[in-house]
Amino acid sequence: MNISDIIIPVISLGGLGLIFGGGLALASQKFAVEVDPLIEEVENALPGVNCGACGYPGCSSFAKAVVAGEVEVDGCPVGGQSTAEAVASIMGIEAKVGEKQVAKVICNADNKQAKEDFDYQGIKDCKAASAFNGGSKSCNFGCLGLGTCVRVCPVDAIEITENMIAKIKPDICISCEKCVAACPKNVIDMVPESQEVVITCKNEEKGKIVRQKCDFGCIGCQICVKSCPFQAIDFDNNLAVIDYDKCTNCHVCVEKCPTKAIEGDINKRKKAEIVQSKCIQCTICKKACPVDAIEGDVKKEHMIDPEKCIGCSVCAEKCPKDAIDMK
Amino acid sequence: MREMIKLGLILLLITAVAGLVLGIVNSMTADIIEERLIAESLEAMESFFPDLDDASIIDEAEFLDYDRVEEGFEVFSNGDVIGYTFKTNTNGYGGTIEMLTGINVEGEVVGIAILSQAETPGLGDVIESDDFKERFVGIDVDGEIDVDTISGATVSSNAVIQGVESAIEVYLEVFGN
Amino acid sequence: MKVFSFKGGIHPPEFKEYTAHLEIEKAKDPKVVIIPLQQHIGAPAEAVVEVGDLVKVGQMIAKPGGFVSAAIHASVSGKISEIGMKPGTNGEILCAVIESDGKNEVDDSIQPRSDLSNLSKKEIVSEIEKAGIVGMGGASFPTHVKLSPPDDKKIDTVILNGAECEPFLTCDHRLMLEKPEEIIKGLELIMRGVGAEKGIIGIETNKPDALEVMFEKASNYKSIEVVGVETKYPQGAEKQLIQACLDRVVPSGGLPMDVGVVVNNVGTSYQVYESLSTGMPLIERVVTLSGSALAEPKNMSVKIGTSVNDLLEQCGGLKEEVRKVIMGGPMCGQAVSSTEIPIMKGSSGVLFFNEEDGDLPEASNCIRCASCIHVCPVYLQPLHISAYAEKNQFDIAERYRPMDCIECGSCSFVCPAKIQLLQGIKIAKNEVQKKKNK
Amino acid sequence: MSNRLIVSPSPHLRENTTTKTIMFDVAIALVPASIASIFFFKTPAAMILLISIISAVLAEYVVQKIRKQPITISDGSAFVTGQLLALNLPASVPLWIPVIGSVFAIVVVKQMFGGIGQNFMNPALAARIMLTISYTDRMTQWVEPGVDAVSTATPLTFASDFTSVQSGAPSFVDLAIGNIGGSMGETSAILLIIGGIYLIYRGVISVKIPGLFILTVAVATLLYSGFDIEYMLYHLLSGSLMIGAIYMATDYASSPVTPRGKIYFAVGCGLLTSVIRLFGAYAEGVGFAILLMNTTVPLIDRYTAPKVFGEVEKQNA
Amino acid sequence: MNFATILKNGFVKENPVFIQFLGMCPVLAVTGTATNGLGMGLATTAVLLGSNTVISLLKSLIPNKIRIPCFIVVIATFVTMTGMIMNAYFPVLFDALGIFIPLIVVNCLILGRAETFASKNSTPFSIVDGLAMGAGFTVALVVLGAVRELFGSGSVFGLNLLGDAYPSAAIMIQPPGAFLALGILTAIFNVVILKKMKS
Amino acid sequence: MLDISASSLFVILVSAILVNNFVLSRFLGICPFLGVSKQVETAFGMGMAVTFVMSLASIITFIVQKYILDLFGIQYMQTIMFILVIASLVQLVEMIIQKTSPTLYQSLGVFLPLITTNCAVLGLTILNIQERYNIIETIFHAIGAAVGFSLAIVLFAAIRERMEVANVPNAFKGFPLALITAGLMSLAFLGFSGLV
Ligand SMILES: Cc1cc2nc3c(=O)[nH]c(=O)nc-3n(C[C@H](O)[C@H](O)[C@H](O)COP(=O)(O)O)c2cc1C
Ligand SMILES: Cc1cc2nc3c(=O)[nH]c(=O)nc-3n(C[C@H](O)[C@H](O)[C@H](O)COP(=O)(O)O)c2cc1C
Ligand SMILES: Cc1cc2nc3c(=O)[nH]c(=O)nc-3n(C[C@H](O)[C@H](O)[C@H](O)COP(=O)(O)O)c2cc1C
Ligand SMILES: Cc1cc2nc3c(=O)[nH]c(=O)nc-3n(C[C@H](O)[C@H](O)[C@H](O)CO)c2cc1C
Ligand code: SF4
Ligand code: SF4
Ligand code: SF4
Ligand code: SF4
Ligand code: FES
Repeated sequence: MNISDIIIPVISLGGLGLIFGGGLALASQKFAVEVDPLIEEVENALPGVNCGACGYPGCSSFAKAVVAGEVEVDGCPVGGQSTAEAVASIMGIEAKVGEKQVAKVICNADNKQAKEDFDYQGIKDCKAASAFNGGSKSCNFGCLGLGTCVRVCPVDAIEITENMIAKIKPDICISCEKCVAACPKNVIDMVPESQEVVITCKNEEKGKIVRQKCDFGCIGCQICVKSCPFQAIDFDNNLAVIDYDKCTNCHVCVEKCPTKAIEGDINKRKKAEIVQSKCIQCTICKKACPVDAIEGDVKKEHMIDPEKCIGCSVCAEKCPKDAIDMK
Repeated sequence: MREMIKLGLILLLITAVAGLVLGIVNSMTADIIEERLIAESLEAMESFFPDLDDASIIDEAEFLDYDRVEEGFEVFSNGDVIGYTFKTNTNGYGGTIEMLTGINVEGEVVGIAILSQAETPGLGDVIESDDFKERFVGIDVDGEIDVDTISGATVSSNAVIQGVESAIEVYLEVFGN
Repeated sequence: MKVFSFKGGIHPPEFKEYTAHLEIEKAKDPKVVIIPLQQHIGAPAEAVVEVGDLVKVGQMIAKPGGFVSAAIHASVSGKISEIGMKPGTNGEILCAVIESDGKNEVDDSIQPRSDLSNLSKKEIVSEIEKAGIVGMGGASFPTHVKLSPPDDKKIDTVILNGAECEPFLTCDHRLMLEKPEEIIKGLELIMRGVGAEKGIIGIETNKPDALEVMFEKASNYKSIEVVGVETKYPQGAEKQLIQACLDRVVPSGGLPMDVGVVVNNVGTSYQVYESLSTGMPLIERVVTLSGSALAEPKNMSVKIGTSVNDLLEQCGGLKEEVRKVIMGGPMCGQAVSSTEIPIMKGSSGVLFFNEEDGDLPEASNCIRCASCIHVCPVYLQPLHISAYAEKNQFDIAERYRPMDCIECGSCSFVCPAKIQLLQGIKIAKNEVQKKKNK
Repeated sequence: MSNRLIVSPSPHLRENTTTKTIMFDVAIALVPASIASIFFFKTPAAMILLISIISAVLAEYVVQKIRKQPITISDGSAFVTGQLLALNLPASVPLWIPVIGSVFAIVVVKQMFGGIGQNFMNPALAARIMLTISYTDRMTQWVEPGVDAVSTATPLTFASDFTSVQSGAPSFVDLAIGNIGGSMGETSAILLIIGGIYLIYRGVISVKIPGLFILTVAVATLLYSGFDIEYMLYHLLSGSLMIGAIYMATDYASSPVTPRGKIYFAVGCGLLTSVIRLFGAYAEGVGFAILLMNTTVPLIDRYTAPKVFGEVEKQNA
Repeated sequence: MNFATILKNGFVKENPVFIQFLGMCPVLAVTGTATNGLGMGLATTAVLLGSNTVISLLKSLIPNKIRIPCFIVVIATFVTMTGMIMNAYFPVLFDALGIFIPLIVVNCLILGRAETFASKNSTPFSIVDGLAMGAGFTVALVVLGAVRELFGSGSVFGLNLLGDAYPSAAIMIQPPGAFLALGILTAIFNVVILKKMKS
Repeated sequence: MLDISASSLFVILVSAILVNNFVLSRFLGICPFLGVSKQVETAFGMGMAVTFVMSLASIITFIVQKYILDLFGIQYMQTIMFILVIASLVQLVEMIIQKTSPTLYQSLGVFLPLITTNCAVLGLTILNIQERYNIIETIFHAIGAAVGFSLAIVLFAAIRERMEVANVPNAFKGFPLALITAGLMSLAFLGFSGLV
């Protein structure tokens, strides 16, 4: 092995390295440009490969776009999950506090239940159709089922049923609210994911008129308002509205509503059950139960009558020993 | 400033190590590569230099200015130089045609060999036929090259002719006396 | 005679033969009229009467609700029985319902004027305003507003629009044949009202009789000229008419007044003369009733507020099942969901279509035949606007300038893939406007 | 059915022309040339036409079934594609060639891009080129009309690499009526032109694209040959210039929609055809020229948008 | 983080070819035959392995500011080494891959892994990651090469599978075929594998 | 010593733009071709930046080759030297542009980092040497390659824009269809083969 065979590459490459290392460092001081520190931070979290796979010309352009809100934090395919998380935390987009809100169509009346005024022929799009008398449905507050929301949903969470009504799958929805903005009938609301009981009508007309137009409409009878044990239902503009903070998903209103305007599956109603081993027989739950479903006295075994229990969880929340399970 | 020097030095260190490693690997593989380059062409060369028993690579620096010539070999028989062989790359119809042209010490083309080509099967690949290759045998380096192209494969034929031309050119430039 | 025209456009079948030969008939007096309080572009009028009030013919029942607005008058005498939401052309609209007492008593304020020649420029415009006149060519823009351009816009020409390029409609045609004198006098008044020295009446060449009559009558007026314009849709659209008659191009986003022109419908002109000479405001208009499902197509002079059902009866009812009812012409008119709706100031026609005519073919993929580009009279590329609108990409749609569309519908008409291009464009327009308003 | 009224946006009238009538017209226009090809090349030509059309239509049906999209084979566009592809093949090809070609045209070039009108490239042509490159030998064996399986050169070979027509070239009469070697449909210039006139008369195509395309080639070959009229005519009448210019460059989906764009497109096709014919490796340049121009169509469309009514005036004001 | 997820990422979830679309040039250019695809895949894997290892070892030494030049030097060194070794011992492959061997340097996959993985994780993990990603890349190349070779020449790894009667679709081994084959394979990958993963 | 004819330069140019188009037949620079081609405007910016970098890099690497690699006989260090030179150079230029001309930076500078790690540039410089081009030929080759790249990416971007509204099968949305589009473009570009 010839010694110069080794020396030459070492010197020439090393020299080049020295020059470039120093040169770049010098240049970076000399030509320093003020950059939004946030952009810089995002850029540092990116792979820095400048491959362009994100569709932007290089990592710094992508960083700029992220900061400007033009692109989602997970837009870098090279970085994958970990980068997306890092960028998200820089951007302060952490999981929104509180429960996940999912989009929900506040209308359950498909073309079987809701009367149609005319046959609409035109672009199959809710925006387009709503320009004609607000859409072919007699009821001017309902879902038209032509799928404008479907087309804006980035994750295909929305489906139009056979009978022309939009249904949103809560497990797929990512809470982007694009559909809420796009729906020309304003019939999509954001609802807590665990909410089981939802009044699915937005019609503000008088009950008599609603009755003519739709089988599932809220006719303003206010039975639900009166029956709700938790005063969770307000009545305004001829329309009942649930306050989701107060609602305990007890399904009482669902049973009472004469028109099926309130959605909720009574079979899914939870039941309270006392774990006897934990129970200290304090009667707190008995006092809390709004429907007197709990029997028991101090130092006597407490029992919940499953027939009476409406699954509101009030007892479970009150129980000091966590002895009540909701099943 | 301190920072700058530090960065420069680190890069220097890394590049120097890289250089070192590469230098070592190179010196380990260079000979093998050269040997196999010769070996690869040796068999093909035998088709027109039947007497050859050894060959060596001609220093590339000699014909750096000749675009199409890839490599040159001196061909020996019993220790005597009996001729030269040049490997050329020319553009055919479907891609590069890599070929060898053998020229003996008398300045006469003794034969060609096609090493690789990507011409259209059935059309351009007739350049591999013996009939076509034999058209080049005996061409004098000082004379004109007058070889008929194959109809339907003009592009391919011309590429081969160009290869021979380039070989002759280098031969004349470098060894022509 | 030289025939004038514009670039683009289409030749839809005319269907005018149903009614072109029929004299204007006076419709029976309605028992009840439903008068919408907004029959024009701009602010709704504000009611000045209450339920239970007795009104007389020509009495103002609603006053203009703003600068761009027009007064509304009672078309029959009787009692206001209701003021509330009633079905209109597009959804429900605030209406005053008058139960006629059958007497047709005329309001005291209505006084004929024998001499119109001494009316000043200002007076003409204010009289038009008082009469509640709006454009009767379809768009219902308050005429007095149109006749009051800002001071820096000098109007030199008034064009009367006698093109009547919409298929089926013949009300303007009949009016020109039956009331040529009045139309021309109305034009004179309008010219005086805006201070224009020239008047042009543009008539499509498919109405040679009207051209002839108008030509003859106009020969007495040296500032008024009658020109034939090519039979082509949308010849009657004002920008195209101006280009055809004067070779002036209204700038994109501009108004006729930007090139010193005012365009009025011949019916509007007739109404101007009528109202100014008799004092009677706009309470009646000529309506063409036609279409494949109608037993006896007719041209009728109809009181504003008469319901379509009333007229249907007077035309012998339906001869086939009706599947579509259109207020206006088949190109620009609006399909309505019920016949319980009133005739308005801008209603030039009511068409009744049977299944075959009413049912439109399904749309399929655009095949890029470029017909829509070829026919668009304002040189848009409807295929792109509509495609992007359908994909909710309004920013890109905007690049193709939907706001310049005059909504003539030529593109939808020719499209071999039967795409509802104009509807797509309207959606785009809406969204673009929404964005601008933000 | 219901007594509800129909409410639809204006306008409420529609022209009678539909996608189907347009495609039908194209198919009719191609009938003379198709018959001629059967006349000259006998049964094999008929088989190729049949197989090509059937497999194109079938491919469209299958794709739409799989995609659960409405079946639109009745609009006739797949039929036209199959027909044009067949006319672009030599009569000697084995029958699996049109099958592969049709499937490629419909599935890869057309349906993957969303079906009719949304493909940016001409399906039949792309398939033809794909076949030429894949199966060069089979795709370049032109048979002499009437005689079975005697391969011959296309007439273009007598002109493409030279600056004058070479001896041995077929006569102009043969060129015009189609008594020459070549692919099935490119033989008879006259019948193709007759079909073209029919299409222009029916308003399916305008003379703009074919006219300018052919004119450009004429000018280019005239200049190249030093104003040799015979040479120019030879270029116009032989090869696939006529079928390309009249039926393939005019394909709606893959040509510009703007009036100005059509001009650039046609001239571009003409120039590229001339360049490839005169300087390129291929004797025939029409197919490549059209495909190449197809790739430029979206860009052309973008930059040749017509000036909107009243636009200029506004800027001046 | 465990080895299994790293492996799964490399093969499927973050497959460099079908999901991340990285290093597309060699993917398209050298997959005319399955053999070439395999060769390229292995060469890339070797470099990836080397660079991941070295970089994870040096990660605390390299200052952030000049990390990219440093990574490049490391990668380039491995590339050059690989090239020399191939030239010496696998000359046929070396010739077939040609210019795409030095171009491994600029394969975003390698720099990408260096930056997103090796510079942040321990050496053993980085080695596995390099192997997994390299394997994902190699498998993709081999599949693409096999498909192209099969349809384009009737053989796979030079083994004639379809018989002499098969009319080779030469287009498949030409540039258009590379794009088309990769496009269709990616679509299939999307449909089949991703659907499976979801369920 | 430089023997250059106008026609040979023309041949180099045409060959690099059309016949051996970098993207469509040589497969160089595919990543930015696929990545930065969603809009015509960005694609054009990318093309311009590539043109600039390619020309610059070709000249510099030519010098490096002649006066370092060839001189010392260390041709095997080509890859590492070239990539170092290109990377540093581009970064330097980017810094300078960003400081001196924000407008130029917006239209050109932002694309620069992307180009460093793109095979087209490194590939070009290696090809220049492989083809033994002299300095003038090198420059022409660089310009040709860059124009070819720009042409391909701009056409491609326009086609992709059009596909935005098309009813594309779900499985093919995005990259798969982009690849197929590129395939069809490359098919069309085969028409130029044998042109020079
Ligand atoms: C698909 C195809 C492949 C071809 N392949 C070759 C080829 O590999 N070599 C060649 O010289 N000509 C080839 N040609 C022929 C040339 O296009 C051209 O005909 C020829 O170069 C000039 O014809 P001539 O040789 O008869 O003068 C091919 C033609 C086609 C259509
Ligand atoms: C919002 C709006 C404002 C208008 N302003 C004026 C105006 O100031 N002066 C005028 O002469 N016409 C004005 N016009 C009327 C138009 O010139 C035109 O006559 C009217 O829109 C009806 O035209 P069309 O039936 O062709 O659509 C206006 C119209 C609209 C819709
Ligand atoms: C497509 C289209 C067609 C029209 N056709 C006519 C027509 O035939 N006759 C007419 O008087 N107005 C027609 N108009 C309305 C005119 O543009 C213009 O608004 C009217 O002539 C103004 O007069 P007015 O305000 O008195 O109604 C049309 C408008 C459009 C957009
Ligand atoms: C005038 C005209 C020309 C056509 N030319 C072709 C053609 O060259 N190739 C083809 O596959 N289809 C052609 N078609 C049929 C059809 O439009 C074509 O498949 C579209 O590309 C489908 O989107 C043509 C249709 C028309 C109306
Ligand atoms: S929810 Fe709204 S957008 Fe969705 S289908 Fe119903 S009306 Fe249309
Ligand atoms: S559009 Fe957004 S909010 Fe609406 S359903 Fe889809 S993911 Fe949920
Ligand atoms: S785009 Fe508008 S103006 Fe043009 S033809 Fe269509 S409707 Fe008429
Ligand atoms: S007329 Fe219809 S099919 Fe033709 S280009 Fe326009 S939208 Fe497309
Ligand atoms: S691999 Fe070539 S540009 Fe990325």
